[in-house]
Amino acid sequence: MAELKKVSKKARNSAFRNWIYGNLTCFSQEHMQTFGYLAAMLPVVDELYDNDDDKVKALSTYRTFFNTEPQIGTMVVGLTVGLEEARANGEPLDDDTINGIRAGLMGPLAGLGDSIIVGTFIPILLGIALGLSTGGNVLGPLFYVVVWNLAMYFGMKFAFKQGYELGGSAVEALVGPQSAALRSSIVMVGTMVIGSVAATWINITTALEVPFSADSSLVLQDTLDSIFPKLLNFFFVWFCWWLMTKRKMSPTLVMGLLVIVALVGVLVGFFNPGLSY
Amino acid sequence: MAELKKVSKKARNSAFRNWIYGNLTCFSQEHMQTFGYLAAMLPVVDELYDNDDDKVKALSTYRTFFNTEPQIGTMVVGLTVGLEEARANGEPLDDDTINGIRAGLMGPLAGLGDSIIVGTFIPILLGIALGLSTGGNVLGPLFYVVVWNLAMYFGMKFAFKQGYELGGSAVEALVGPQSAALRSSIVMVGTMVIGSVAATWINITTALEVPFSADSSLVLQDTLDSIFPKLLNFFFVWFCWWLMTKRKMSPTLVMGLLVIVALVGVLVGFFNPGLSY
Amino acid sequence: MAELKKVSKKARNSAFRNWIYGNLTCFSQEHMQTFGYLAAMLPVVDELYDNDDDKVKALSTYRTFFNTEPQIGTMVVGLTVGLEEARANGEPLDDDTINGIRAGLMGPLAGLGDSIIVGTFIPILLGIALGLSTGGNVLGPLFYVVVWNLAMYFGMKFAFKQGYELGGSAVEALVGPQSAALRSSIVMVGTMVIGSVAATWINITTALEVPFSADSSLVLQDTLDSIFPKLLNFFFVWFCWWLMTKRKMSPTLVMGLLVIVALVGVLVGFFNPGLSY
Amino acid sequence: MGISVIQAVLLGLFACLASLPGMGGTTVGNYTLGRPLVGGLVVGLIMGDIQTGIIVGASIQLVYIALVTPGGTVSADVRAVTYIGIPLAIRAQGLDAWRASRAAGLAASLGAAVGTLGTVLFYGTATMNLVWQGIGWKAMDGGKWSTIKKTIPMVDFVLPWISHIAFSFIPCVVICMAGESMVSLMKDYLPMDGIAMKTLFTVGSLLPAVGVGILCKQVIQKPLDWVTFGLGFTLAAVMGCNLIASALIAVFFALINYKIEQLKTNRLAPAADAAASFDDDEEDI
Amino acid sequence: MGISVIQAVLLGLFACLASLPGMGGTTVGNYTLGRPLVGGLVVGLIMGDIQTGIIVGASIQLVYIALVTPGGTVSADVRAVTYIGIPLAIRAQGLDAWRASRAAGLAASLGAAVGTLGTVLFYGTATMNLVWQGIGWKAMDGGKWSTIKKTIPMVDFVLPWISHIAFSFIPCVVICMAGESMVSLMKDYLPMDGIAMKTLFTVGSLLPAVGVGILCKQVIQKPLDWVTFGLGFTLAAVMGCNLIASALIAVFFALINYKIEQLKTNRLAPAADAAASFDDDEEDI
Amino acid sequence: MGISVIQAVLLGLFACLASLPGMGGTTVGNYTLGRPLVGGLVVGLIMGDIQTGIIVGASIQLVYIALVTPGGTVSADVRAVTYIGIPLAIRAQGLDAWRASRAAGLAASLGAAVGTLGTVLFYGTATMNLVWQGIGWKAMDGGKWSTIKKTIPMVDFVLPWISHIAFSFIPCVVICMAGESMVSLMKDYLPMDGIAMKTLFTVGSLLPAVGVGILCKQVIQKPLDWVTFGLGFTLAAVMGCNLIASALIAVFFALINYKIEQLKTNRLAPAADAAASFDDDEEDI
Ligand SMILES: OC[C@H]1O[C@H](O)[C@@H](O)[C@@H](O)[C@@H]1O
Ligand SMILES: OC[C@H]1O[C@H](O)[C@@H](O)[C@@H](O)[C@@H]1O
Ligand SMILES: OC[C@H]1O[C@H](O)[C@@H](O)[C@@H](O)[C@@H]1O
Repeated sequence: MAELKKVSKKARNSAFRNWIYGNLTCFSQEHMQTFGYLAAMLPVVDELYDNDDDKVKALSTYRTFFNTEPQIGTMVVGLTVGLEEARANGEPLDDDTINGIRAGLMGPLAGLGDSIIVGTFIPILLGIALGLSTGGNVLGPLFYVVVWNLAMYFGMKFAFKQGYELGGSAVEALVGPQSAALRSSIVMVGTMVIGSVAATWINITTALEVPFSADSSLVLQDTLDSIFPKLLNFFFVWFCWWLMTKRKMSPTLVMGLLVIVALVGVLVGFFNPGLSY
Repeated sequence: MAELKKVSKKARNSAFRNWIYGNLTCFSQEHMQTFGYLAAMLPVVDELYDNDDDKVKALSTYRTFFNTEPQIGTMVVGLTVGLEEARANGEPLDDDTINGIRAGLMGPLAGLGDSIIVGTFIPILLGIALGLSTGGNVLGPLFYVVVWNLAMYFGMKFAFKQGYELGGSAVEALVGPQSAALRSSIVMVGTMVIGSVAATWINITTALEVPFSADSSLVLQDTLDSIFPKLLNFFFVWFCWWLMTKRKMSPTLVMGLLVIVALVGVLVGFFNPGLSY
Repeated sequence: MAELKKVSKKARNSAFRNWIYGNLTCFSQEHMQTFGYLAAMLPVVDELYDNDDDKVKALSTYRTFFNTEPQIGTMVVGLTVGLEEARANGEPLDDDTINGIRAGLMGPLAGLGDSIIVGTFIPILLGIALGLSTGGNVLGPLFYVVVWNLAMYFGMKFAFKQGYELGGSAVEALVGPQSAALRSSIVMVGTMVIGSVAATWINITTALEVPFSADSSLVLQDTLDSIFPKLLNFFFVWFCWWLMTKRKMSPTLVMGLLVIVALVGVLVGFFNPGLSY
Repeated sequence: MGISVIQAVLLGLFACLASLPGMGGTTVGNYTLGRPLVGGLVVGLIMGDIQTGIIVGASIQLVYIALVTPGGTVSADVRAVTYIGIPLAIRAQGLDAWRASRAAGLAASLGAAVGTLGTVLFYGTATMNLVWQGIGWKAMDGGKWSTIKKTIPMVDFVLPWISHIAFSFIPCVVICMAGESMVSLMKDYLPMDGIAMKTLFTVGSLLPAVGVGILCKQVIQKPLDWVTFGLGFTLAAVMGCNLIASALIAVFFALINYKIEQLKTNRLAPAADAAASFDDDEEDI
Repeated sequence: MGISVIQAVLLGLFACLASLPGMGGTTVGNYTLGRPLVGGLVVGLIMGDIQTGIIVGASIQLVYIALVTPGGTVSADVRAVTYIGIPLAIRAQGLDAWRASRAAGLAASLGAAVGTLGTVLFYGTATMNLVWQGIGWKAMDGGKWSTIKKTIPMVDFVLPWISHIAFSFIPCVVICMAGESMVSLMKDYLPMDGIAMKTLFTVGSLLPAVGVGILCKQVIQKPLDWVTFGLGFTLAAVMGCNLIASALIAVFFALINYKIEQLKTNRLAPAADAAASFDDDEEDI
Repeated sequence: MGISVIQAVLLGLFACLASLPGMGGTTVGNYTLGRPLVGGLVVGLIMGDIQTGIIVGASIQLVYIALVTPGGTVSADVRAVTYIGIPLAIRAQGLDAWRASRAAGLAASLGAAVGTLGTVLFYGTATMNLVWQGIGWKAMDGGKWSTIKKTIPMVDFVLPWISHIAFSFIPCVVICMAGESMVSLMKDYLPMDGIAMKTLFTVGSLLPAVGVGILCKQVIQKPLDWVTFGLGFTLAAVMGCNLIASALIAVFFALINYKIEQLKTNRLAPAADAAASFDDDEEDI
């Protein structure tokens, strides 16, 4: 039997660095943190597989949409490094399982991270720093810079390591004889969380009003809400899925189409973000 | 083997006509569209079965309460025509399955139809027509009459046909070897939707207040809500069910009883619709 | 085969009396009606088992937290008397099942009892009594005293008897060959209701605000709510469970710890009931 | 401009056709003739002043443009507003030489009262229909096909005319001819806070429970099925789900149930076909 | 009209019997003697002026007529209002020759303060009961039946009297005798924004977590059971279900669970009885 | 006090590093350099007036202290407020000899406008990144590892600089040098109610649907999986669950599913190991 492969410390560090630096650098509304994720998994995949085709195949798993609070999300990256290691050793982990796990975790971790780290920890640190900076005292900002960055660096290190080890230890359950049941359940969690994500992170509304007279009109959004709240979110997700799955369109093409949809929608008054300076 | 029976085009048209004309003509709060449904199924049943007893038995399936947005609901009628055809050919479709399907569909279709057709499509057509009718121009109403009726006629034709074909193709699954599971699941959907219907379409409240002094009183409805919202709806549905099932009362008798309950309730101040001109 | 044991009428009466008198006499926020329950079960257990150790073991089942509307709750006591009788006759009823039943019933019965008996029946009786007592007429209070106490006495008698018989007749299902499934389902109901109880009857909030300036501050409770409503309830329940289960602390010790937590929390401003005269 | 008997009769006829459970059928009757804009044209034709009819109809249409009647709850009867309110308004105009826009104002102000009066008529019609339905049930119970075949269409298509004559035709004719003052007279004779009206509307709110009860009779076969019913009830009553959301959740649970029931069935089937069925049970549904 | 020692003692005694975790038992104590209307009669008897007692009691009863205390949350202690507020009001009346209705007014205005003071006494009582419960737990832990048999009734029926003497009897007697001014004095000595009171009430809010924790210890056997707990928690905390709705939903899931567990069990049973059990599993529950 | 080219260039650079999808990385860039308090220090260093920088930064920090951007929704761009607003404010101070606190006031009043302008820049950056991502997808599709290995880091780390130069660097430099009036000029040229801006923001709201659609493509394998998706959707859209509550409920259902699927699997396994698996299936997960 071939020796078990293991992701070297160097590759792990490289994945960690790529993630904590690059999680949002190439952010777009369409893919959010996907490229950060790809960049993080790249050195790991590169090291684990010998064959170029295998590398491409492995990395392709991470093409799917990903978004979470990036700092707490380091754990998920660590976890997939652990899983990828197992997969490279021949464990029959499929893309669905890995993406089910990623999808199931990204939502709740975003909720946690945004509210605890960004919504509570940062304001408290800043509150202290503000106190220290009265009269323009340089201690204030310095305090924040040092404490925040140290806390995050070690916090993320820890999260990555925890994730990596969790990934390793979870493999047994994920590929054992009982694993089909487990895998389908993981995908179920993923699917349900994605449903909630679709209702939470997307916010598509129509501004269309059909006016009947000076003071009476049909507000289309109200009708849509009475059918199902956030119906347009659902419709557009389904529409994109349909284009990509049934019409075999590439995401880029779909995106192009949406730009046209947006333009036309704006022109006919269906869409109107209603912003002002 | 006997030749397979098929509902003739004539009978289907007759069912269609009976439904689109008569869905609400004999409306009552008690049975809503039940008689419209019976009238629609009558020619179908009449043609499909040779034996009078079988006809009576088949038609009796449709005695149960039915209500939906009648125009979109044409689909359900078409569907049961398809199912009835299969049943007449000896497929073991039972009343529960057919009524489970009807019950499960009527709620959501009513929601859809009321909001899309009645709540959105009609107002938009009327909006356009109003524009055309400035100054008393006859074009306005004519536009509405023509567009609305054509759209509905062809729409309902289409819905009926779709339903009929769907019914036919669903039979396989409904009577196949795995069908017990499917049928019990259909009845489950029906039961749950009926529960929601009971909380949505019925609106029974009490006006009883026990006054203690000039500015303090016990509002019974509030207490009931704190036990369970819409409790009286639940109670009356259960009560009617109990009278009919355990006491073997006919619906007509139950109705008579409710008239007495209403009268007494009004007299003692339990019920008070609180309306005024 | 040994003769079947039966709780004597005397012991049953004694249990009944102990409960209706003592359900709340030794109330504490920590255990609520637990001691009342112990006192009620005592004569039953004492009679049913011959062996002292068995008695202790049986009574210990009822150490867990119990709380409900005490008058309607008489039914639960009766029910466990019935179950205990069966257990004494060798039926393999385990503590989990009995406590699952108790936990599953106590929540909804409290809801019912509080709203129907305390929230509706008493006010109505009092309303009548108030009418009778105009001008200081002694008839008013007398009416209430007599009607209320008679109604409750016979009501509770009835509830106790019903519960006792129900308990007896449920035993078959609870210990039969199919019972493992039933028991796990009962415990499931209990667990879920306890979860709801934890969100309903406990009310722990923090008063902590981190002030940034005169008119801006971080209200910690808001952040916690955005993570999960009633998060502190959940945390403290989990914490107490963890102390008792993983740290093997006694409830008394945990309570002592909470007093310290409360004191420290008050001192640092985390807790503040915000009451005033 | 008075209203002649013939005019009144025609108006009454259209009122019958256009009402919610109307003799014109839902699409042509209620949703075409029953829309004030179309009604304005019809009334205009009958009264010989199409233009005014449409102007008045259009202005009333605006008020009721988005009216929906979920589950037979009629808060205002547009049909009465149309076939009683518009004629009275046009008639008043004739007398006073008002302009159409003022007639529209009058129709609108009459609207509220007439619309509410119309709900009484609506509930009256629906309640009277119970009598014809009783005839239908008797035929069904009798079990004689020839009778049933004759009775059901009679019950659904013909007999309700009687209800409409009583509760649509006559009131419409009488009020149209007697005029505005008749409206207040009727309001006095059918006071909403009288026992009769209160009972009528209370019965209207109780009756759907019978229908739903009949449904329950069909689908509830053992006591525990009430739990399933109760879940659906809770979704709508407590958790704010509309019927579409409830149905979706119901399907989710039905899928779970389906899997379980299938396992139950298969357990009894020969092991041989178990493997087969396992592979395709996803596609089965 | 002063209050004699004997009168004060009797009032104190009734205050003990009538409190929420009261020595008269729930039905007779809290829900009979603890209702101001009945309390008015009792106080009237003790003070020798039944009529005034009832009039004052009735007027106070009105204010608290629909008071419920779910899960031991006491927002106002009616018992204190009754056995401290009414006597003080009657006494004041005696001094000033007021009419009963004015006494009622006084009792009501005293009510708020006395009622809140009473909650302090309530939490005090409940907290002191923890000591007796500690004795109970020790006996249970000891495992000697003879001790247990003696201790439990003692803990539940007898020892709480001590808590009541400390937190009901004495305050009632003292305040009744010393009069209205005593109330404000006590308010000064037990300031609600002092650390002691804040801690008392905080402890009161934390303690139920111990009880629920004990319950969890019983029913939660593996980490994943917290998910079940969490669903119940979410139903109540997020989705607005009360305990009845939660229980209904719990039963729905339990039925699903039951079916699954049954299949598990049957899988292990001989095939022969599988067919049998399949037929009756609906009836089993 | 004017702003020199070098100063402006440095400010522009920091604006690039500090933006939300910023070149400094999330922790160091957005959440350190992008906080106005820290930015105040940086700007102070660049402009040679640390004290004023910090005072102004601190006062702006207060306004945006609890800003969260869930799912990439940026309601106000703090980075623009910091690296455009603060310099302009300090500069104005230089000219008018204002005190730092007045500069803070000016920065705050500039803030709203600049912050909104910044959201335009943010959406611009994110939209332009789509171009680089397109390059990334092409490489992935090509399937040549050597290309991928070079391209992905390029796409994630290097190319976005171009977006930032276009949408952060240049606007920042230009506005800082041209001064306050430039802001209103830009507002005129990028009117929020113009078609371009409306489309930009609409595209921004539509694009996440593509991402979620890609996810669906991965996990939804048969039509009925949409029901599972729909349940999650309903939990969040109708029943008020946040993502944490949804995930908890999802796990609950997954446990039910797990049990069922396990039974399915076992049904096919030899009876011998059935007994074994039965015992440990609780621990398996
Ligand atoms: O709500 C469905 C349906 O219910 C009743 O049948 C009527 O009120 C219709 O107008 C409505 O469309
Ligand atoms: O809520 C149930 C129950 O809780 C506690 O035991 C007390 O507050 C009772 O008065 C109440 O009935
Ligand atoms: O909500 C999760 C996550 O979404 C996006 O990636 C950004 O808006 C982040 O700031 C945020 O933390």
